[in-house]
Amino acid sequence: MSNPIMKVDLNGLVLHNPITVASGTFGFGREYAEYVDLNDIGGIMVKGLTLKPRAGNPSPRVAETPMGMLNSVGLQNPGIEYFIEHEIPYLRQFNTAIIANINGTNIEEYCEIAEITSKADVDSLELNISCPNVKAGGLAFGTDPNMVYKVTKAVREASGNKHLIVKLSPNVKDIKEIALAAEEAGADCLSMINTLTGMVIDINSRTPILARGIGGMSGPAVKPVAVRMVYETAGVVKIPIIGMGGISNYKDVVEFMLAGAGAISIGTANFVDPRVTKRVLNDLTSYLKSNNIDNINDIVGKVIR
Amino acid sequence: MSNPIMKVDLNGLVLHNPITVASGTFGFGREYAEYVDLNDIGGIMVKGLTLKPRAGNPSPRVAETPMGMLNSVGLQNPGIEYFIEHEIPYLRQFNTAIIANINGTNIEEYCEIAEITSKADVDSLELNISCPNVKAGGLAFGTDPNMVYKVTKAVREASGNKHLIVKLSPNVKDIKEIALAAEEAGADCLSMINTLTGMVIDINSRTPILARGIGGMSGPAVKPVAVRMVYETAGVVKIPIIGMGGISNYKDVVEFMLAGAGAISIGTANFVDPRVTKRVLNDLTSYLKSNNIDNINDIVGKVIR
Amino acid sequence: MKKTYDLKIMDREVLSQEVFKILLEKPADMPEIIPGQFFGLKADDNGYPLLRRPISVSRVDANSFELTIKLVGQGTELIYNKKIGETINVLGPVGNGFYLEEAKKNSIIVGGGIGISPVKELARVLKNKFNDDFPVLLGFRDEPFDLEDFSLYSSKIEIATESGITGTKGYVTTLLEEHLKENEIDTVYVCGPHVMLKAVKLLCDRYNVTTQLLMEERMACGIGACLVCTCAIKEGTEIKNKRVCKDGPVFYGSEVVFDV
Amino acid sequence: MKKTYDLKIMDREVLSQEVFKILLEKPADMPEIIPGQFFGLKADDNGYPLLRRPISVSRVDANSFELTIKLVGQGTELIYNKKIGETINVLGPVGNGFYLEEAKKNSIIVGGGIGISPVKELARVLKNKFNDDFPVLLGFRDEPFDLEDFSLYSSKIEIATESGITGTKGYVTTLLEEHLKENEIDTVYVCGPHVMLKAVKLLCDRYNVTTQLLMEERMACGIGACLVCTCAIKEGTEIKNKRVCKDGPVFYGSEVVFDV
Ligand SMILES: Cc1cc2nc3c(=O)[nH]c(=O)nc-3n(C[C@H](O)[C@H](O)[C@H](O)COP(=O)(O)OP(=O)(O)OC[C@H]3O[C@@H](n4cnc5c(N)ncnc54)[C@H](O)[C@@H]3O)c2cc1C
Ligand SMILES: Cc1cc2nc3c(=O)[nH]c(=O)nc-3n(C[C@H](O)[C@H](O)[C@H](O)COP(=O)(O)OP(=O)(O)OC[C@H]3O[C@@H](n4cnc5c(N)ncnc54)[C@H](O)[C@@H]3O)c2cc1C
Ligand SMILES: Cc1cc2nc3c(=O)[nH]c(=O)nc-3n(C[C@H](O)[C@H](O)[C@H](O)COP(=O)(O)O)c2cc1C
Ligand SMILES: Cc1cc2nc3c(=O)[nH]c(=O)nc-3n(C[C@H](O)[C@H](O)[C@H](O)COP(=O)(O)O)c2cc1C
Ligand code: FES
Ligand code: FES
Repeated sequence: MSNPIMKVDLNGLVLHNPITVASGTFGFGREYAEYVDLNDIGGIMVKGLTLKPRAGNPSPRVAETPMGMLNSVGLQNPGIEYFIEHEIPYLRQFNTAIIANINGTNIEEYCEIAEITSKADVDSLELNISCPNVKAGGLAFGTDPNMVYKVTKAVREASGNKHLIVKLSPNVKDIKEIALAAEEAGADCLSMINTLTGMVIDINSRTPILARGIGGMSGPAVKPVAVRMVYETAGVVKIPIIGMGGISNYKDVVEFMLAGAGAISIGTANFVDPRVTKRVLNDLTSYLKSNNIDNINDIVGKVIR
Repeated sequence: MSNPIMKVDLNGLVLHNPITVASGTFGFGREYAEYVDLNDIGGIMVKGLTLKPRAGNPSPRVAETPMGMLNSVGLQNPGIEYFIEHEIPYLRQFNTAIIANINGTNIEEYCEIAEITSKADVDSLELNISCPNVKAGGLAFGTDPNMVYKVTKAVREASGNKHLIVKLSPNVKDIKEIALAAEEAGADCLSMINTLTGMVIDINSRTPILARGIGGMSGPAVKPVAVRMVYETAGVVKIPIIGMGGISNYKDVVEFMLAGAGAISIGTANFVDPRVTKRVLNDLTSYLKSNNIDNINDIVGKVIR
Repeated sequence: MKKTYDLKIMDREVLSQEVFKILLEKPADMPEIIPGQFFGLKADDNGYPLLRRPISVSRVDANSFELTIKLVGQGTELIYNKKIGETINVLGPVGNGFYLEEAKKNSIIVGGGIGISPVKELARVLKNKFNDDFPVLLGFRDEPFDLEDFSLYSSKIEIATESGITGTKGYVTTLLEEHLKENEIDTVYVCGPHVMLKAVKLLCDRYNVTTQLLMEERMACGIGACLVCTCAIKEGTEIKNKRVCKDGPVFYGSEVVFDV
Repeated sequence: MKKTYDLKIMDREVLSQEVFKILLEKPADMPEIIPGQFFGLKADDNGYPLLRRPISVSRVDANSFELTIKLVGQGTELIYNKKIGETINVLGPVGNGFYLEEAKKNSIIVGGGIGISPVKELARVLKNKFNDDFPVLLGFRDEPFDLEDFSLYSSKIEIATESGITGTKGYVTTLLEEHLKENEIDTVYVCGPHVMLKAVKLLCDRYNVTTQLLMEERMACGIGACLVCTCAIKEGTEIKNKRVCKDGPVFYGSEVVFDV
């Protein structure tokens, strides 16, 4: 059998394969480029960007949890100007989509960074309204449907006709109403899930392990929550979904795509195996071949209920 | 050093030690009585009860997840009358508090079962407004602060002056507002967390593993979410909290109590080690001794920020 | 008080690409093991994966017992990777096993796939009890396994394979129907895949023959407390959800409701 | 392309109740290992616990390298339980290691607790480079460990113990100050607990002596991508969060901001 078609079209954002890497887990690609050929990755969600450079939160910023981890990086990044000047040219050397994860502390800031970034040479904007690790903005925007609508609408307008992904938080009562709000406000695509908020306390020191106390949980532990949310969301929205949360092998990819994800993103698993993206791509291809599936898009949403 | 004081007083509900077992994971104690002396357990939250017997959901009702599991039992139980007649007398043989987990599909039903149960020989009612595995009631009540207030208030009135615990769902945007609603409505105590909703899809059959599709996640995977919620809640309410979610050893107990839990509950870990309650009690006692803590209550809420 | 055991792996044998056996030491204080009972195995010592794997007993000796395991996923693979001399934590024996108080000589044993393993121990026990060999009908998809050992407990083994590689081509039900036609049969004891259990039951119903079916369901506690492992069971006119781990895993075919 | 390696455990030695060493085969295609560099170890093969454990190299041989590990929690305990002949998956060598291009002979090596292990490899390399032994000051809480091996790489080892069980009672800083008072010192290379790093740095600042500190921080990726392992570093007038795994783990004492 010939190679299956891996190309996916996420409502205008075309990826040569459905495997992307999650924002904040892959930097700007430089470090992992020593371990994997970035040309093998469908798209790179770069580290969350802000208008000005940000130093992020104090250390420790990570705590391990059972089959997961908490992080409280707090959007440390060199700022949008630096990104445009130094990181885009680097990433453009590779055949991979550049997806700029953008952040703000209020609607004006979101719009400003959206406007700047939409004019830059990126393939898509990923509007992050779900970062649990910053005081202002972030999660506050992502957990209330009205706010989601407002900020998405504003950013939609500020970003011309650039492809716009809205990244959703799992720390909500009903993911469907959040997703619908983003869709109505003009999102081209959704990505989900960002991290679940959690805490680990060191019983010896009696302090939380994270300097900031609370952080965002990712990794295999959260996968069932993510799959459930993708499934629920795919049932109500018409725009495509990039699924993520705990993916570490091809079976997880198939699971998310069956649940309704048009593409997926790998985050924490990169830390465990820096070559996971390539391994997953190979295994996924073999899986499709041995199941006589000649187009990856044929499995999207095909869970049987 | 003499034995530390293990007795805890949860706003009227006195337990001879802070280790209880979580509703739905310990049946009515009969099966685990073959493995542990029920006298060693502070209190038993019995399987969720309803007015009439319930058959529960179709099988499969369990799916394993990374360091966790999903269940979709759906409140299978013999009904409140059977419980009062057959299970209370059995449990009363032991020196352990009987905590009746009560469920309904509407406020009237909740009140009716609360009224019946409050007149029975139980030590406390645990109002379950967070079961994700039933179509009507359950979770719907537990995720909206106004509904939480309403149902708690009504049940408070229906249950005389019986000790009343309200069990909270983690599937919410802000646990604090839910907890405050329960407190204002007259809860004597809170228990948290119930399960996080999740889904696992079998990629071979392309169907969810659970016959019902979505189920409730428990086990170590959810612990950081539970600790975070206990911590956040303890910061805003005055009533005590029974912490649970992934506890499987004495360190987990200390972590929850530092975060603010006045007692804890062990659920899923019973399945892994049927004697976990006794082991945890022993280890916890040793821990207190070797740290010269002579009263378990001295660690409650003592996380340092 | 009952407890779990850390048992030494005394022997280990690979039967095929998919199936292997381990022999575990049997501690003196372990209760008697009845055919059809099972154990909850911790696949690894480090706490992951979380839940125990239910595995039936396939042979009981004086100081040891055998488990026969099919490689399915990570749990069984981790057990496969254990070496002789290492230990494995088990809960059990649990469940009721086959009901043998009124067992009659004119009974038949049926097994399919990995389901041949619990009925091997049944064959052994019945042979001891009646001092005679019981007819054993075994169904496989392709290459049979463990026949050498099985033949110690019955000289009346008949084989059906779907591929036709050996024995009768087709299903065990074909073999079974011959017996049902020709002889007066008291009980048919069955373990195998869901479809086989159902087919055997329906066939035996037609001949008015009692069946005892070893049912499988996903489990958590394994001892009857959590209610995740239910099977729909007729009790009079009512249908109840019974626990496979505690009320089963063996049920009479007449009680089991297959299509819920 | 870089990759991770499954390396055979060639030897294993228990040094004390808390500390053990493993010797791993060094594959031919592994890049050179610099003292101060570290590896990310997968504690178990079954995928749990999730994250890699950062462990420094404590000695490099022709075809093998050594890691010295303190038992802290489940991860290090699982590594402890591995047997000779088993394999362990490692990422690395990663990090920068000590800056040795301009290393001067009049330098001192300081280690504390498990932090003696990375500086053992440093002592070995410096001895080779200068064909001379460097002064090595080691601090322990109580009973020292690994001194036999360490003494192969320096004949000038001085010991301080908090308990006074052996050597000077007290901290390494006391030993260090003697040297700083009496001799012109170029650089002090340090690895040890946070408080020791800080004390040594402050002391050396007073004598205007350069320090290179091997910093520890909790990690996830280990290669510079995730930004969880930061350390506050002065760059001119600015304070920046640098990555311990990629920009470190060795930093000059003059750059490190201890109280953030
Ligand atoms: C009463 C009983 C007796 C059994 N006896 C045997 C036996 O003797 N030999 C044998 O090889 N197998 C037996 N099984 C099936 C065996 O339990 C599963 O094949 C095994 O649990 C798969 O684990 P895994 O981690 O390899 O697979 P995975 O699919 O990775 O397991 C994921 C989860 O699903 C559960 N699971 C998957 N398949 C099954 C299944 N068929 N039944 C129950 N749970 C399942 C696992 O326990 C685990 O929790 C028995 C099952 C039951 C219920
Ligand atoms: C650059 C560097 C080099 C190191 N070199 C050595 C060495 O040569 N020998 C040695 O014994 N130890 C060394 N450590 C410390 C070692 O990484 C930890 O002791 C180990 O990770 C603890 O794992 P655990 O599972 O046993 O403990 P747990 O406390 O159960 O681990 C829980 C989590 O916290 C992390 N963690 C706990 N303590 C530390 C720590 N001190 N530093 C970083 N992460 C931690 C673990 O990696 C894990 O993710 C080094 C650490 C760093 C950062
Ligand atoms: C260290 C770390 C940093 C992250 N930073 C960001 C970020 O800057 N922006 C963002 O949208 N998500 C961020 N995330 C969330 C991930 O993009 C992803 O949504 C989440 O980790 C779930 O996927 P995973 O389980 O595969 O890691 C971060 C996650 C981790 C672990
Ligand atoms: C099999 C199973 C059944 C449960 N049934 C109930 C129930 O009837 N009522 C209830 O309030 N919670 C029920 N729960 C939730 C537990 O009481 C507990 O809140 C949850 O499992 C988290 O604790 P754990 O991680 O220690 O299991 C159930 C959990 C499991 C695993
Ligand atoms: S597995 Fe818990 S009742 Fe059967
Ligand atoms: S551990 Fe990821 S940047 Fe250092």
